[in-house]
Amino acid sequence: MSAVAYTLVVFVLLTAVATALFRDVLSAIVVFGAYSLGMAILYTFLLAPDVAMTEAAIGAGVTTILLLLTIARTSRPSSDRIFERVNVPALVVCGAFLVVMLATVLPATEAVGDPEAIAWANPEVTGYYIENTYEDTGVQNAVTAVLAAYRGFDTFGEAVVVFAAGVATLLVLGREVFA
Amino acid sequence: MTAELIDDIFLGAAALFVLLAIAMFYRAVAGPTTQDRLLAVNVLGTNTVVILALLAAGLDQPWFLDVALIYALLNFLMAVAVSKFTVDRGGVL
Amino acid sequence: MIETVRLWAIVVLVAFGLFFTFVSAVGVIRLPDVYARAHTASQTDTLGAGLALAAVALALGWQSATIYTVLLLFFVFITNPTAAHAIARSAAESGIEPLTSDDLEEGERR
Amino acid sequence: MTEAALVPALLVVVPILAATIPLALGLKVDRNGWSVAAVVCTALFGATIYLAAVVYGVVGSGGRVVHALGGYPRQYGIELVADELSTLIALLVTGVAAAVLAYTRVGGPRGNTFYSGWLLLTGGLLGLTLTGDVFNMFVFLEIVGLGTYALIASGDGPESAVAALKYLILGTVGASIYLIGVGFLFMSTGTLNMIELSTAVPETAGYDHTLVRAAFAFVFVGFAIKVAQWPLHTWQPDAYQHAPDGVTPLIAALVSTVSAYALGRVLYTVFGPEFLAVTPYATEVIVAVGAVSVVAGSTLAVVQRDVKRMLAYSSVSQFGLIVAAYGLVTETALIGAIVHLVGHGLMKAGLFVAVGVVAVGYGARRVEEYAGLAGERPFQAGSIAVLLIALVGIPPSIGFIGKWYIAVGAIEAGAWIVAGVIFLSTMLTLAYAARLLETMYFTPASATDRAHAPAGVATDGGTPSRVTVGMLALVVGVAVTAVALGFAGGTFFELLDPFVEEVFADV
Amino acid sequence: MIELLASRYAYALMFVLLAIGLYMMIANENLVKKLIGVNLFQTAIFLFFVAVAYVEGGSSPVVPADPDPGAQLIASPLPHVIVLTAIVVGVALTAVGLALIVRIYAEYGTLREDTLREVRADD
Amino acid sequence: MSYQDTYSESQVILTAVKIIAPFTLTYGLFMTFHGADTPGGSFQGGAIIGVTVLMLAFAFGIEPTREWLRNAVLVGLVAGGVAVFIGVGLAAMALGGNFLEYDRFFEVWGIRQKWGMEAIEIGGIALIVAGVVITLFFATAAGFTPTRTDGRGEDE
Repeated sequence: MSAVAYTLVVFVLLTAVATALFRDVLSAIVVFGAYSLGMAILYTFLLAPDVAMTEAAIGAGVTTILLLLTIARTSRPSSDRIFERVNVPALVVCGAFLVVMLATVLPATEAVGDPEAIAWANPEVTGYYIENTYEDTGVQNAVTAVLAAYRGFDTFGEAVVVFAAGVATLLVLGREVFA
Repeated sequence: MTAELIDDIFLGAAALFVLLAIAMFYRAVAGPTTQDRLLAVNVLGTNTVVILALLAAGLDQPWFLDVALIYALLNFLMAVAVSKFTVDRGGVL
Repeated sequence: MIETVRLWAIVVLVAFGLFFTFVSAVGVIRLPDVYARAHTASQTDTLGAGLALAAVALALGWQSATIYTVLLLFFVFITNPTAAHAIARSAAESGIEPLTSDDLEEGERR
Repeated sequence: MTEAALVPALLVVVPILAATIPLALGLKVDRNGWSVAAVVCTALFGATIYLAAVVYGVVGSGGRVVHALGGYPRQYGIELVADELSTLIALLVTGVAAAVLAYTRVGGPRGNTFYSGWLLLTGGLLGLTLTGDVFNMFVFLEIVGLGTYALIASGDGPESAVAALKYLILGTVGASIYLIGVGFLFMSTGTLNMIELSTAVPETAGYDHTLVRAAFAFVFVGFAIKVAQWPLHTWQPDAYQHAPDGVTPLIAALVSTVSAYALGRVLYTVFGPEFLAVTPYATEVIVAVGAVSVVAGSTLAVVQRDVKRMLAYSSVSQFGLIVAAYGLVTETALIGAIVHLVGHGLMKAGLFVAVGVVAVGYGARRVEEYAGLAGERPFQAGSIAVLLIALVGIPPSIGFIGKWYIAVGAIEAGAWIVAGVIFLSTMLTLAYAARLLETMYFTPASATDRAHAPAGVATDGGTPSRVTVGMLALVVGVAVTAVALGFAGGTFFELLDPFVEEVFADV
Repeated sequence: MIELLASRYAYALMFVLLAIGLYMMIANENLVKKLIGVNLFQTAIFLFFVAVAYVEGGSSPVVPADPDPGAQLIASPLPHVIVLTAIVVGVALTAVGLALIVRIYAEYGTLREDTLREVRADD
Repeated sequence: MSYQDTYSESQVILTAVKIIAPFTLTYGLFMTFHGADTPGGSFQGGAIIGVTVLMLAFAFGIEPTREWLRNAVLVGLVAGGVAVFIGVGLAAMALGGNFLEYDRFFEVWGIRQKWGMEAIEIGGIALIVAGVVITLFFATAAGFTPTRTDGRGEDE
């Protein structure tokens, strides 16, 4: 059961490190695609198919294409070195952050998948959604119900963010029309 | 009994597929040309489809196949995009 | 009885799927140049994926999920070779020479 | 269900709906954006005044106005809350957004998409002000961010794009760090509503729970980036300097202000004064970050030559003062922080508009180029002088009231360092203000070589060549308001008192 | 320690990814890679929320029309909604950032931050 | 566009896209309309619909696709989506409820809550997302033309 999770963790870690270290941007983008794949499997394994679908549509479709388009519009640095030189001060800073977090916050978290975890078992909120989704809204997918009904305003914000991204891109690139 | 056994088989197979993915990822890191990396990631995409399908069977969640379907449909986009930009820009990318 | 047959069929299909994917992994890692790797990627891997997906279809039985697996198989069969073609074409465009037997005589130049 | 309860939702939704109009009309009519934005912003300002009348008890009995979105109770849904604090900020937002349009009609960028962005930013700021849910706050933080990046980059200089990207990366990281804090809060309590959290944090998790403390740390760091606290302030000078002149007043007056408001909201409504009091080093860290920002910001402002950049560093120091006041955890200091928040927003809006006006009419951007301004443009110079003096904190002005309350709060809390820092910052503010004043009034124009060509500020090719009456009226109006509000110290205290009382009720 | 990591693998992975994203933003000079770092940083947070929602042996949050849905072991839908919204926000920011990068390149002809600094110093 | 985008894709890719694109579009629509009872929803559906257009743009060339898609269509998609979303919310307010309170539709018009949700999902988010994904693609593909004369960005 958890063998899948552990191997996935290793895979995601490797892809992330490779993304960080590639000097060549195109290679980094390609490897970042692999990272997105690993992430999507991990989301799926953690029982979040909606999230995994979004990651799939975004990671395989939108983000990668936009990244590729960007470097097609700009340039690709020609360089002999494949990997970045490791920046020691930055590494020390990030390593210190990591160690502090692992030492202090990690033991305070609940085990992954613990049915007693507060966020999951909270009868006030999560339990309410699971109990009453179908009754209140008539849809079976609780995610859709929470998305569109209970927290519809978040979704409104999400729609506005997307709209704002369109407007912002036009403003940044100095255009007045959408296409 | 057999149902659980089948689930375990599928989950175990999924883990092995992830291991193979890790092995293939070597090519994505080492591959001398960008096309090698692209190829490795493309194979990983196919692998992902399989892993997702195995997870769907192993965890009895048929919804997971939807995710796999998205990957099956969109996986070749990256390769096509790179190919397109390479040809358009005369091998610059 | 029928359950046992199904179980063994699943095991065999998964095992073959794993085996072919393993072969393709070996190919991707060991073969000398991008064209050869594209070759193994588009064929062996598709076969391995097909077998594993068949096992999934068998396990899920005749639900709507099986239609999904068949669709998956169909799309993988279309997109995988296309992607391999696109990659090979891109490689040819950017001037990567295919490895020939002459090169091999000069030694391992992967 | 009273009519007033509908106003908060309308305040957020209407500008965003209106943001589509310039685009849709743009298919048929050119240059409609300004009219749409002007009508909408004025209407919003009117609606906010009505809301304020209800909240502060001018109409009816007063008290908070709550809009439960979707009709769901706050445990499951999202609420928009207009209480004494958020209404004040909403007034500032709508007022400044409407007023600065007087400048952009002739002076600023004029494209339709620009005004779409303007309205989106206004809607986002109002949403950030009114929301009562920590995750919803993240969403609006990002809407505000996107609007800001877009407006900064709408300048036609290449530097504006670099400044916008710098802000984008830092701002996104800030918001993401805030989101991690929200995640920890959710993990330890299982809820996202602010009022629910304020009871769940002590009851479900406990103040000494590691996750709650980590959440506090992440939220604070996230907002420290958004509010531009030293050493995470580096985006702010670039962004303010390189944004178009019509945009700088808006973002300088509102974006960091509303983020600072949001920090105060999370600190005092979600965590509460008690948490700050019992957690070791919490107040010390907040005060230290604020105090260092005050000193660093003022010092850097003194050495700047570009007026916009100087004022940007001045913002760093003023926000440092506000953050330090948050860390004092006394009622007076909190009121001082809020008053200074509003006052600073107002003064900076006026100053940046004035800088834009000077750039248009006088062609001056650097301190030494302001020489002789007082002789040639007495109204502009006079307004700038009044606003600078208000910024220093000389009575009677709104700048004085804020600093006064903070100082009193510092003495109440026995934080003599903060009192000293306030004094020091006043001196440093005086230093850079005096430099500009001296140049304007006592250096003759011929003493320096000044480029007389007005600087281009419009993105769409048209360089504004004249200073309109509207621009001047705006600058003078803001200056007069800043002084007039200086007599309203007691009013502010009364208006904010119910909120502060409630926050400090448990202590 | 090993046990802690094993039972909290998702959170541990999140912290590592956060550190990697942070490293990319600090250490990489290339603007596109900085943006990828921002993306990585955000996905780490998404992973955190998804792991909070996860319940071992449960099913995905599709609640069948069941008389007693509360009795089932179902992953919490609320964090999923949060992640969905946050992913969209992240994509929007990435897109705007890329547009900015395209423009910066058009203006300055470089994507490296060090070169950019030099070019701007010359101007 | 700074380069001539007249090159058409190779036959293999063209054919594959011709086969896949209808499926992608259908699947995107399916997901958009079917989000209520299975995972997936309008955002994913809208993104997939948008990506379909990108796929076509790759196969048939970016410039022809841009000409085929008129500006008014995209503006209509995006602005219309926002307007539908807010319109549904405001309609609930007009009926005496709160913003997005679907119960009002049920009480006044007898429309089940589910349809209110479907309206904002399908009419709102899916349209916005599809429109914006396409916009982002074409805007980035078109790039930026510096207005300054000394811009060094003449790539190609």
